[in-house]
Amino acid sequence: MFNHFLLSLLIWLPVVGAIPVLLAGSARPNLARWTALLMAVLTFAVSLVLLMQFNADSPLKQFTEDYQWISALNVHYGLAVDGISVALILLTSFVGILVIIGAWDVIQDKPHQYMAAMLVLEGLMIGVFCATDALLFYAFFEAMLIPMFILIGVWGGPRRVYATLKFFIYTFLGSIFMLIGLIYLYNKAGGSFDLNTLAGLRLSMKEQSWLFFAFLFAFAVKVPMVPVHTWLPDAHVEAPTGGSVVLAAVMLKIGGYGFLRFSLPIVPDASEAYAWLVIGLSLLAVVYIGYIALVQEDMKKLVAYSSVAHMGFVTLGIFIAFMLVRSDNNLDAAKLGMQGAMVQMISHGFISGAMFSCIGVLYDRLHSRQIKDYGGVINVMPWFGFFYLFFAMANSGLPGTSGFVGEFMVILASFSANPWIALFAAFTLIIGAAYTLWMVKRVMWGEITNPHVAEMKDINGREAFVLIAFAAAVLVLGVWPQPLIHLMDASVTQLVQQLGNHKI
Amino acid sequence: MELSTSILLTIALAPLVGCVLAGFLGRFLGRAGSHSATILGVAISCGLSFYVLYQLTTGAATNYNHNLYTWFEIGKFSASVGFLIDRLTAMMMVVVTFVSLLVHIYTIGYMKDDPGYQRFFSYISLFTFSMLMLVMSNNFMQLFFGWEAVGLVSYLLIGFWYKKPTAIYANLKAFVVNRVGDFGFLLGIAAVLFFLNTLDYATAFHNADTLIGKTLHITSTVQWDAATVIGILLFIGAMGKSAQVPLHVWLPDSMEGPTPISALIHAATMVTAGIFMVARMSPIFELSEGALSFVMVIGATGALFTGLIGIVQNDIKRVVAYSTLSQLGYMTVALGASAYAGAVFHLMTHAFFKALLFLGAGSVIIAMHHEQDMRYMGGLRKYMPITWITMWIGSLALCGVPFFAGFYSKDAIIEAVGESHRWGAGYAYFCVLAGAFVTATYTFRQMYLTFHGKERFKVVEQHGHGHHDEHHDDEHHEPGVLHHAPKESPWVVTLPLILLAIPSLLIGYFAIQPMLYGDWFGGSIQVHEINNVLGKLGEEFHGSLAMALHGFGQPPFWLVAAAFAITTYIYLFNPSVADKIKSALKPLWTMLDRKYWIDDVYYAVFAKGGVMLGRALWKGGDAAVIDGALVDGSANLVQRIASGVRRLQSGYLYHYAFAMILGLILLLGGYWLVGQ
Amino acid sequence: MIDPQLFQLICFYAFGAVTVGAALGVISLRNTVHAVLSLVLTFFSTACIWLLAEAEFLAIALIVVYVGAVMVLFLFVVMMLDIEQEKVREGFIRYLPVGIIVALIMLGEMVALIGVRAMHAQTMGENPATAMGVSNTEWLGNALYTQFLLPFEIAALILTVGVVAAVALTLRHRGGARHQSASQQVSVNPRDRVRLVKMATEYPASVQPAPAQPSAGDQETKP
Amino acid sequence: MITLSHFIVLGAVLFCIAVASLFINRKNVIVLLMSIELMLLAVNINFVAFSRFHGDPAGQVFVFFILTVAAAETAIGLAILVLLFRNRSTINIAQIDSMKG
Repeated sequence: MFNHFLLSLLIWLPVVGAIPVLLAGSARPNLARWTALLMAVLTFAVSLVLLMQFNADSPLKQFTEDYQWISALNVHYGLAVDGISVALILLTSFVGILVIIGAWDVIQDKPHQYMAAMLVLEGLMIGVFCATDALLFYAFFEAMLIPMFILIGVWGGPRRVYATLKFFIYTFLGSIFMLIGLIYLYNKAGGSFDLNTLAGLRLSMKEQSWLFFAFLFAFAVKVPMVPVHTWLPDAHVEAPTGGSVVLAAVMLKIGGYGFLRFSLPIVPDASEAYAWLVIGLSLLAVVYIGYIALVQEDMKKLVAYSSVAHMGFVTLGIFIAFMLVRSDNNLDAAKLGMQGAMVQMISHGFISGAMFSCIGVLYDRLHSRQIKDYGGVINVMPWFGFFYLFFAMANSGLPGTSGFVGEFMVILASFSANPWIALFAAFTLIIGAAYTLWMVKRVMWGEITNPHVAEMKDINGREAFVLIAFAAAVLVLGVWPQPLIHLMDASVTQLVQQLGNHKI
Repeated sequence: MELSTSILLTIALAPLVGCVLAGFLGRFLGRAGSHSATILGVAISCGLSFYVLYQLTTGAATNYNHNLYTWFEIGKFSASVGFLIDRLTAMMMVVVTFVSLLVHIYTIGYMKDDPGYQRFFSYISLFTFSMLMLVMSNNFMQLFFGWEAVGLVSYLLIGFWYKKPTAIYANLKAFVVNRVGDFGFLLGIAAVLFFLNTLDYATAFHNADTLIGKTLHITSTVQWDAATVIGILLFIGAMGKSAQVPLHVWLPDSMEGPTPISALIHAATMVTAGIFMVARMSPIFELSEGALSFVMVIGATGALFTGLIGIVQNDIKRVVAYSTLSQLGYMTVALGASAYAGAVFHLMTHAFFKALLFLGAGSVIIAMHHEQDMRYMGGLRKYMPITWITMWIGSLALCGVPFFAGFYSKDAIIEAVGESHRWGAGYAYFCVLAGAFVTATYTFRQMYLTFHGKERFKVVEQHGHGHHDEHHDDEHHEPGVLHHAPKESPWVVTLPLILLAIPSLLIGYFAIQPMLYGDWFGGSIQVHEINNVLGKLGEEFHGSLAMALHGFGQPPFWLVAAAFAITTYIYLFNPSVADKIKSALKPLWTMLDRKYWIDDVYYAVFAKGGVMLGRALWKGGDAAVIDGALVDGSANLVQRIASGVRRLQSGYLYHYAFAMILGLILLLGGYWLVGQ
Repeated sequence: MIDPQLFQLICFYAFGAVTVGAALGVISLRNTVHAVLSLVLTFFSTACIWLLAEAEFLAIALIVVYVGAVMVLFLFVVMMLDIEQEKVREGFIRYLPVGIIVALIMLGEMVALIGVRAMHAQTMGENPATAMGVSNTEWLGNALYTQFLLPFEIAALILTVGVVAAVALTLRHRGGARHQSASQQVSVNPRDRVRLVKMATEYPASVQPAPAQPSAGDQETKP
Repeated sequence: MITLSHFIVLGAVLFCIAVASLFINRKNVIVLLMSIELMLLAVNINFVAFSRFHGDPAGQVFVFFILTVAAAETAIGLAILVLLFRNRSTINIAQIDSMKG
C-alpha cells in the first residue's frame, strides 16, 4: 500500500515529529514528552511494518525509492534496505523509544529540545541505514553528528566542551577522507554516487589501497577501533544517559555498517590485502582495551572501553571473512564470521544501551559515576541489582544472552582462518569477565560504605520498563538467535559471494 | 520406543519454573511457598529422571537424540538446542537431580534463619536446570551454555552472602578462573567445528575417525595433531570446571558459599562436569595418546598434591574441599587411562559420599553455631549421633575401605592406571597409590578432630542474648565459645544424610558389575581395543564380593590401614605428636599451608600484574601516547604554531600593506624569473 | 609647421612630467592641504593625458567627479580635523630609502614584465569612436547602456549605499541639543494632546471644603 | 608619436610613487587614502590606454566603474576617518592596533 515511501516515512517521521515537540516548548514539558514518545512509538510501529513486509528470502534490496536530488551532480535521493539494514533499523527505533522513556523526568532542563534532538538523531540514523546513494549516506552520516553534538554539549557533564569537540573533530576528520574517496569514485564512475555503480567499478590495486584507507579511517573512528578510540570514553562520560545509550547502541554500528557497504564491495582486493591490519587492530582492541577497561575508575568509562573491545569482534568478523573466502574459499565459515559480526552489532546495541541505562539509574540517585563511591548497592536496590548483574553477565558474554552469540560465531569462524586469531579473540572470555565482574563486585556486592548509598531507592516503574525491555531483547536474542540470523542470511550470503569477486 | 520429548522437557524445565517462581515471586509466595515450589520442581525432575533411567536400563526405551529447535543455521553450520539421552546421561541426570533434591530438603534446615531464603532456593533450582541442560545436551553449543550457566550459578552462590568480603572475592576468583578454562573449551569447540564441520555430538563422533592424520598449522613449520589439539583444548575447559591443577585455586575458596552449595555444586555435580564431558567426548580423546597422557598427568598431580594440602587444613569444609580436589584428580587419572567408565563410576559414588560428607560437615557447623574451625570441636559424637555415623560411612567410602562404594570405584581406578601403559602412567600410578594414604590421613584426622577426643569448646549459657545469631557472617564471638550445647540437627538435615549414606554404602557393590565390566554404557563411551584397561580388569573380575575380599590384601588397603593407625595414635591418644611433627617439618608444613604458594603467585602475577599492566597501558598508551601525543598533541601543536603566527598580526595597517607589497614584489619577481 | 604627432608627444611628456611631479608632491608635502591640492593637480594633468588619448568623456568626468567632488571632500575633512603635523610625519626620512628602493624595484619589475618594448611598437591608431562615426561619449554610452547595463545599475546602488553609509557612520546625536522629530510630530494623536476630563458640577467652596486638605499636605512635604 | 608604452610606463611610475608613499607616510591616514587614489588613477590610465589602443569600449567603461567605486570608497573611508578622529583624537595609525593578534 505505502511500500513505495515506507523508508522515507521511517526517516522523516521522527525528524518532522521533532517540530511539534519543539513547539510544545519548555512551558509544557509533559506535552513535549508525550508527543516525543508518540513519535518514537509510531516510528517503531512503522519499522515493524517494514519487518513484516520485508522478504527475508530475497537478497535483493527492497522498498527502493529513487528520486533525483541534486541534478547538477547527479545525486539521487535513493533509499533501499536489505536484511542487514532492516535489523539495524529495528534496533534504532527500539532504542529510540527507550531513550525517550529513560529521559522522561531525568532531563528537567529544556526537555522539549532534548526529546526533539533525540528524534532527529533517530531519523538521521535510520537514514544512514537506508541510503543507497553515497552522497546521501554521507549527508546523513555527517548530519547525525549535529544532534549528538547538541545532546552532549547542552546536557553533558562538566567536561562536555572538551568531549564534544573531541568527538566532533575526530569523526569529522575521519569522514573527510571518506568524502575525498567518494569524490574520486564519483569521477571514476563518470558522475555517479550510486553505491551499486561504485561497487561495479574496476579499480587498480593502488587506487583501491588509497580508497581503502580513506574508508578505513572514516569507519574506524566511528566503530571505534584502536588507536582512534579515545573520543569514545570521553564522549560517553560527558554525555547524558540517553546520549550514551544512542551512541553506544546505534551510532557505533554505523562504522561497522560502513565497512559492509563501502570497503567490502568497492575495494575488495585492498580489503583483502590489508585484512591483516584490521584483524590485528581488532585483536588489539580485545586484549589491549580489555586491560585498560580493567583499571577504569569511572563506570561509564569502563563500559565505554568494553564497547571498544566488543566492537573489535564486529570488525574481526567482517574481515576474517576475507581471509576465509580468498585464501581458503571457505564460504560457510566466512558467512559464520560475517553473521557473527552482525549479531554482535545488534546484541551490543542492546547490552551497551542497557549498561548505560543502568549507570544512568545509579547516576540519577548518587550523581557519581565513580566506582569507589558505590558498594553494596544490592542491599538497597535488589531489583536493580538483578538487572545490573544480568546485563553485566551479558556484557561478559554469558551463553543464553545475546552477548554470547556474536562472539561465539566470530571465534568459531576465526579459528577456521587461523587458530592464533581465535586464541586472542577468545581472550575476551577471561578479560571481559574480569573487568565486568570486578566492577559488579565493587558496585553491587559488599557492605554499604557510603551513607548516601543507603538512602538509594530501588528502580521505579519507568526505569523498570526500560530495563525489562532491554533484558527481554538480550534474552530472546540469546536463547533464539535464528530469526535474526534468518533475516540477514540472504543479504550476508550475497555479500560473502561478492567478496570473491576480484576487481583489478 | 523412544523416550518421550515431553518427559525430557519436563525434567529440564521443572526446576527452571521453580527457580522463576521462587526468584521473582518469592516475596509473595513466602518461605514455605518458595521451598515447596522449588522442591516440587526438582522432585518432579528427580522422579522422571529415575523413570528415564529405568526405561533405558530395562530397555523399555531406546536412546533419544533430537533437536528441539534451531539455534542458528548458517550454510553447512548449524547449532541447535536438543537432547541426547543415553545411559550415561540418564545416570548423570539421576545423580544431579537426586543430590539436588536432597540438598533442597537439607537447605530448609540449614538456611532457616537466613534472610535470603527464597533467593537461595531460586539459585539452586537454577543450578539444577543449568546442570541438566549441560548433561542432556546433544551438541557442543548447548554444552557450552550449560557449562557457563553452572559457572554463573556457582558465582552467585559462592557470593550468596554478598556482604562478606571473602565471599565476593572468592566468587569473582571462581568465575574468572573458570573462564580461563572456558577459554580453552571454546577454542576446543571451535577446533571441533573446524575439523568436523559440526557441533552435533552424534555426527561429530561418527566422523571422529576423519581426524586421524589431520593436523593444525600452529606456525608455518609446526603442525599439531588435530585430535590432540581438540583433546587438550577441551580438557582445559574441564580443568577449569573440574578444578584440576593448575586451575584448581578457585575451589577451596568457593567454600565461602553456604554448605549445601558446597555439597551440591562444588563436590557432587558441577565440578564433575569436566569428567562427564571428557567421558562424553571419549571417541575424540581415544584418537590422541598425547591428549590422554596430558589428562593423566594433570589428574595425577592433582590427586596427590592437593590431597596433601588437606592434611594441614583446620577448617572442616576446607578439608572436604581439598579432598574433592584430590578425588577429582582420581577421576581425571581414570579418564587419562581410558577408563572412562571408571571415572564416571567414581563420579557417581563420589557424588553420594562427598555430598554426604559436606552435608555432614554442614550439620556440624549448624550445631557449632557456624564455627568451622576443627580446633574448637572434638567429642561431638555423643551430641549428634546420626551425623557421626553417617559421616563415618562417608569417610570410609572416601578412603576406599572394601565394601563401601568408594572402594569399588577407587580400586578400579588404581588398578586401571596400573594396567595402563600410556606415557605418564607410572607417575600416575604412584600418585594414586600415595593418594590413597593421604586421603585416609586427612579423612581420619578430620573425623577424630571433629567427633572424637576431648571437647575443645566451652558452653557459656547466655539467656539474655536471644536464641540464635541470625547473621552468619558478622558473628564475632570468641572462638570455641558456644551459647548452647551442640545438639543433633533437625530431621530435614539428617534425612538427606541418611538417604545419602545408603548409596554411599551400597551403590558400589551393586553397580560395579554392569557399569564397569558389563556393557552398560553401550555406545556412550567408546574405548579403542588397545586402550581398554577396564576390559582387561574385567577378565579378572569375579563378582563384587570377591573383589572386596581380594581388596583386603592389596596395597591401597594397607596404606589406608597404616594411615588409620597413625592418625588414631596421634589424634586419639597422643595429640601433642601432631604439633611436634608440625615443628619438625616446618618448611614442608609452611609449603602445604601456603598451598605451594600457587595462590600467591597467581594473585601477584595475574590479578595485581593485570591491574598494573592495565594501568600502564591506560596511562602510557591511551592517555600519554594516543590522547596526549596524538590527539591533544596535534591540537597543542596547532595552538603553538598559531600563537607564533599571531605575532605577525601586529594590528598596524602599514605592516599589512608592507606584506602585501612584498608579496606583490615577490610574485612579480617570480613571474619575471619564470619568464627568463 | 610642427608635426601633430610630435606635438602630441611633447604634450604627453609635458603633462606626464606635471603628473609625476604633482604625485611626488602628494606624497612628500608637509602640509596636508598642500598635498591635497597637489593631488588635484595630478588629476587635472591626468585628465589632459586622457584627452590626448581621445577619451574625452572620462577626462571631463575625472575633473568633475574627482576634482569637483572627491577632492573637495578631502579638503573639507583635512581642514575639519585638527591634525598634529609633526606626529604624523614621524619616520618620513627614516623610511624614505626603503620606500624609494621598493618603488624602484617594483617599477623595474613591472616594466620588465609588461613588455614595454613590445608595446613600444604599438602606435595609436584611428580613434575607434571616430571610425564608427560617433563621438567618444556616444561610443562609451552604447557600451554602458547595453552590454554593461546591470553593472551600471549596481554601480548606482553602490554609490547610494556609500552615501548612506557615510552619513550613518558620521551621524551622532549630541546630548543637550534640541532636535525636531518629524516622525513624532507626524504621528501625534489628538487624544495625547488634550485630555477631556469629566468633572462633577462645581459648588461654592463653602459647601465641600474637605478635598483641598490632602493636596495641601502634599505640597508641604515636598522640598 | 605616442605609443602604448608611454601610457603604461606613466601608470607604472604613478603606481610606484603611491607604493613608496605607503612606506614613507605610514602614519598619516589621509595621505594613505590619497595614495590609494593615486594607485587607482594609475590603473585607470592603463585602462584608458588599452581601451584606446585596442578599440574596445570595455576599458573605459571599467574606468567609469572604478571612478564610481572609488568615490564611494573615499566617502566611506573619510567617514571612518572622521569617526576615528572623533573617538581617538588622532589619525596616527601607529596608535590603532586593536587588530593585533
